[in-house]
Amino acid sequence: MPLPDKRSSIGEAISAIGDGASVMLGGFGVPGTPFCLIRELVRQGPRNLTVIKNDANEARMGVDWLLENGQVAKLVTSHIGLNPTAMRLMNEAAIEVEFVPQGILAERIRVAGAGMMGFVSDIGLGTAVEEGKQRVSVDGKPGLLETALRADFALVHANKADAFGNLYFSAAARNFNPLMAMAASRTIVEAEAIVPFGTLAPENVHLSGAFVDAVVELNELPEVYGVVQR
Amino acid sequence: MPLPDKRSSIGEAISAIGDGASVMLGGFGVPGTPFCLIRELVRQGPRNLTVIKNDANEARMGVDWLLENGQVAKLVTSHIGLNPTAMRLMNEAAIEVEFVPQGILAERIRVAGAGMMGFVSDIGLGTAVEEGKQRVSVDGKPGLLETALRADFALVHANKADAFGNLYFSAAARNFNPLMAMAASRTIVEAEAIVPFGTLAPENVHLSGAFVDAVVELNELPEVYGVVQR
Amino acid sequence: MSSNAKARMLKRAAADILSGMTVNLGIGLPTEVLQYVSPSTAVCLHSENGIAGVGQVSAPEKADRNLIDAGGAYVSIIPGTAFFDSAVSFAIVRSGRLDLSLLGAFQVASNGDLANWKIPGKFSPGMGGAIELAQKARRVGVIMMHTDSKGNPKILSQCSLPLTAKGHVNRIYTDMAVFDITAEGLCLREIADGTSLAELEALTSATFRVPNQDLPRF
Amino acid sequence: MSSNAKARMLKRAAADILSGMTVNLGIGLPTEVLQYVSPSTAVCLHSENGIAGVGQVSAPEKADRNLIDAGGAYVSIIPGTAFFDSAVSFAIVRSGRLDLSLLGAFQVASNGDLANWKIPGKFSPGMGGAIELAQKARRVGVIMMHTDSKGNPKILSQCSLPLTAKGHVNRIYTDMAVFDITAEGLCLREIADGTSLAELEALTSATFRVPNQDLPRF
Repeated sequence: MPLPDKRSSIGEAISAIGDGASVMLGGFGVPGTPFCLIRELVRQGPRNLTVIKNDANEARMGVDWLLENGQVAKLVTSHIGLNPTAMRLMNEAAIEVEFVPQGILAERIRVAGAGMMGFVSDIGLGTAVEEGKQRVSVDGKPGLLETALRADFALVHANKADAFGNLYFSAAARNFNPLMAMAASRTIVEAEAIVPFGTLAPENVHLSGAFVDAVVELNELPEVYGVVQR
Repeated sequence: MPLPDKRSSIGEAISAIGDGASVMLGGFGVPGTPFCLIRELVRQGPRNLTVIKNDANEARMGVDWLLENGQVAKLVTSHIGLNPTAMRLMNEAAIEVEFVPQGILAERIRVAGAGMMGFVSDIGLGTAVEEGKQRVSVDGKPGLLETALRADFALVHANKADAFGNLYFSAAARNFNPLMAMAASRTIVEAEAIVPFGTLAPENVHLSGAFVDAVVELNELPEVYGVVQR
Repeated sequence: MSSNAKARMLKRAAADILSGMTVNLGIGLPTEVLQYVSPSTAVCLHSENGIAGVGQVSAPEKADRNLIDAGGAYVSIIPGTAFFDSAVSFAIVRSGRLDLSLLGAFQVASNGDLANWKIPGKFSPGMGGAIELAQKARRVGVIMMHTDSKGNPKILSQCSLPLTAKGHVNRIYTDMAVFDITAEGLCLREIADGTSLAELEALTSATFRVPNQDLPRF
Repeated sequence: MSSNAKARMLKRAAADILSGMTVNLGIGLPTEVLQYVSPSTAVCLHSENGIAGVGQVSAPEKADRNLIDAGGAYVSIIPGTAFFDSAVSFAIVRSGRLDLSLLGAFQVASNGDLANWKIPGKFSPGMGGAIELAQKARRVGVIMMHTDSKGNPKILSQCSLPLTAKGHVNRIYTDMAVFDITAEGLCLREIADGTSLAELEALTSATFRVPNQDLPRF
């Protein structure tokens, strides 16, 4: 019994994303950012997007392309300090920015991917982070309700994938990718290589293809994936 | 800068467990059950234990040794159908048994290991599972508060470990092991082999040694780890 | 139940397992369905203990001591199998990645309620993963003999046993019939060869709608 | 701050990094502490983006495009490095597996409050992982210049900036002194060579206890 084959062209995979969609983007800095999928999203041009990503990349990279192209209505993120465009658009109120502590962002996404409604934590008690959040006590201790963060789409970068969508990530390029792949209604993966079934050892699959909807193979890696020269 | 070395003898590792301790045991059936650590726990004999394990193993195996030796006061589990001793002791009220749906058990443990207080889910709404649980609404939808499940100790079986406690699990022997390793105040690992640093590829470490306190190498695998003949 | 009627029930349930699906098969009859799925059907089999892409049952001499399914059977891998921990395994279930969960049952009610884990005072081994499988798969199918070992109906207007999940069963396969649970209640879809509507009504403790057109036989 | 005073501050902070610890070092001064830790000290360095066992900073020509730390520096692996996702990374932080988190600060108060992520109207790039690092490490150390670039004190009786975490700082290392935050409030522990108690009091906007015995110098 073979596994389902989810290979897709990049154009077809991204064409499902329409105006107003919420889109998770993997990556922490350059590693793991799905630049080719983002570039196709810029080419196809849906607007009014809610983008969920740890950071806003840097000038002329990834999220910055979407911002410069006016496609982003809201950014849910933990840190945008390396992207002057994002800082400027936020300060001009041209985009809405929701800051979430990095580990809470990761966990809100994971909890969505695990089919839960939210979680309770004491992170941020006594700081501005608690504003607007429902208080829930657990065993008499005060906590804050953090709601599950889902999205319509997740765009994910993997080092290797098979046709079913089993994924393998390189080094620190894993970061938010497997979490986001679990938390979206439709998960689109770009892989540096699609390898034959069985090439990935079953123990070394980082994310099961059960969470993946479409797999796009990258023919070459544009320069943006390379080491950043500062 | 080398990583800390956490190798320990089995006797010393288990001697930290005293009367009344809560102890998580990895494994789902035979795969992943830390039989040698459990046998040492029987030998040292602390009593009045709260044991947290997916199942109660079978007759003359693992959890059954602790039950037969009268060391268990309470069992938190999802299914004990294959262990007649556990069923009998439960029916005689000689032990307390708390049944938790399997995925909720896994997630309550994981949430503890992730330093959260609890999570909200709709699993079991409208069934007996909701009895005694705090109701929490999220975005107007009813949910149940599931509290984080911690333990004083986790006993974990790994296929390979390095001296820092980076772990690699075989096939379906992973199951609850990495989750429990994260959720205990002190995590004790038995490994079929302790391999030199760097033998495990950094991408293929299933659980970081940052969660592990002691690593015990098994010199030989007793028969109980083998294929069950039925 | 004749082995012939059982085989036809299993085959009928297998026909609803389609290429592209991720599927969980419960212990017993649900697992037996697998032998009737065409080998060319591209399906991902999920097992609660942390496997996607479960392979065939292993011959005893080829069994891997670390590779069982959730029912304890020694299984094998296929090209593309992946292993993961129990939290990820149930993330697949709860987040709606199971296209189909097939379960056994003690009782099913015409409103979709399922009871399959506890008989108070007689059988209470714990629910295992049944509650999440029954509540969160996109489609929940029950496969069971139409009556219990004493000949009593298992399809009821209301379950008397503790529920596994409330109102989540979509389809019931028995040796006598196939029913859907719809907004209009229990609907007969197909009837087994050699079973009459009168027999079916006599052995079903819930009212059900019968379509106007001819009933397919299986 | 003379480079000499800075080096002594870094060296003093490094002395509190002990064998057996898992440690997270924030961007800037905290990361610079590393060069003063003895190479024989057995320490696991954690980085928020999913690394335990962070190695040395890489020479540009040896940089791996997929291997940065949370500050964006290209780093290397060591024997025993492990990679994991961001949820696991913060599980390490929140569950108390960090023995020490060293952070920079805009302000620290004598009650252990820390402000290091936002200056309303001037600087608000987001908190990144700072809140969890400051709230959940077993020990939280702040390392910073004693005064800001205009010479104003950064140790205050109360923070005026938005807090990163409330009451979690245990120790403060500056170019002038080492303080502990205790149940009795801010306590001076050590004083830098060449710094007088009077100078320190003049440049610290919070009262602090001074031990009776001789103060160690660093």
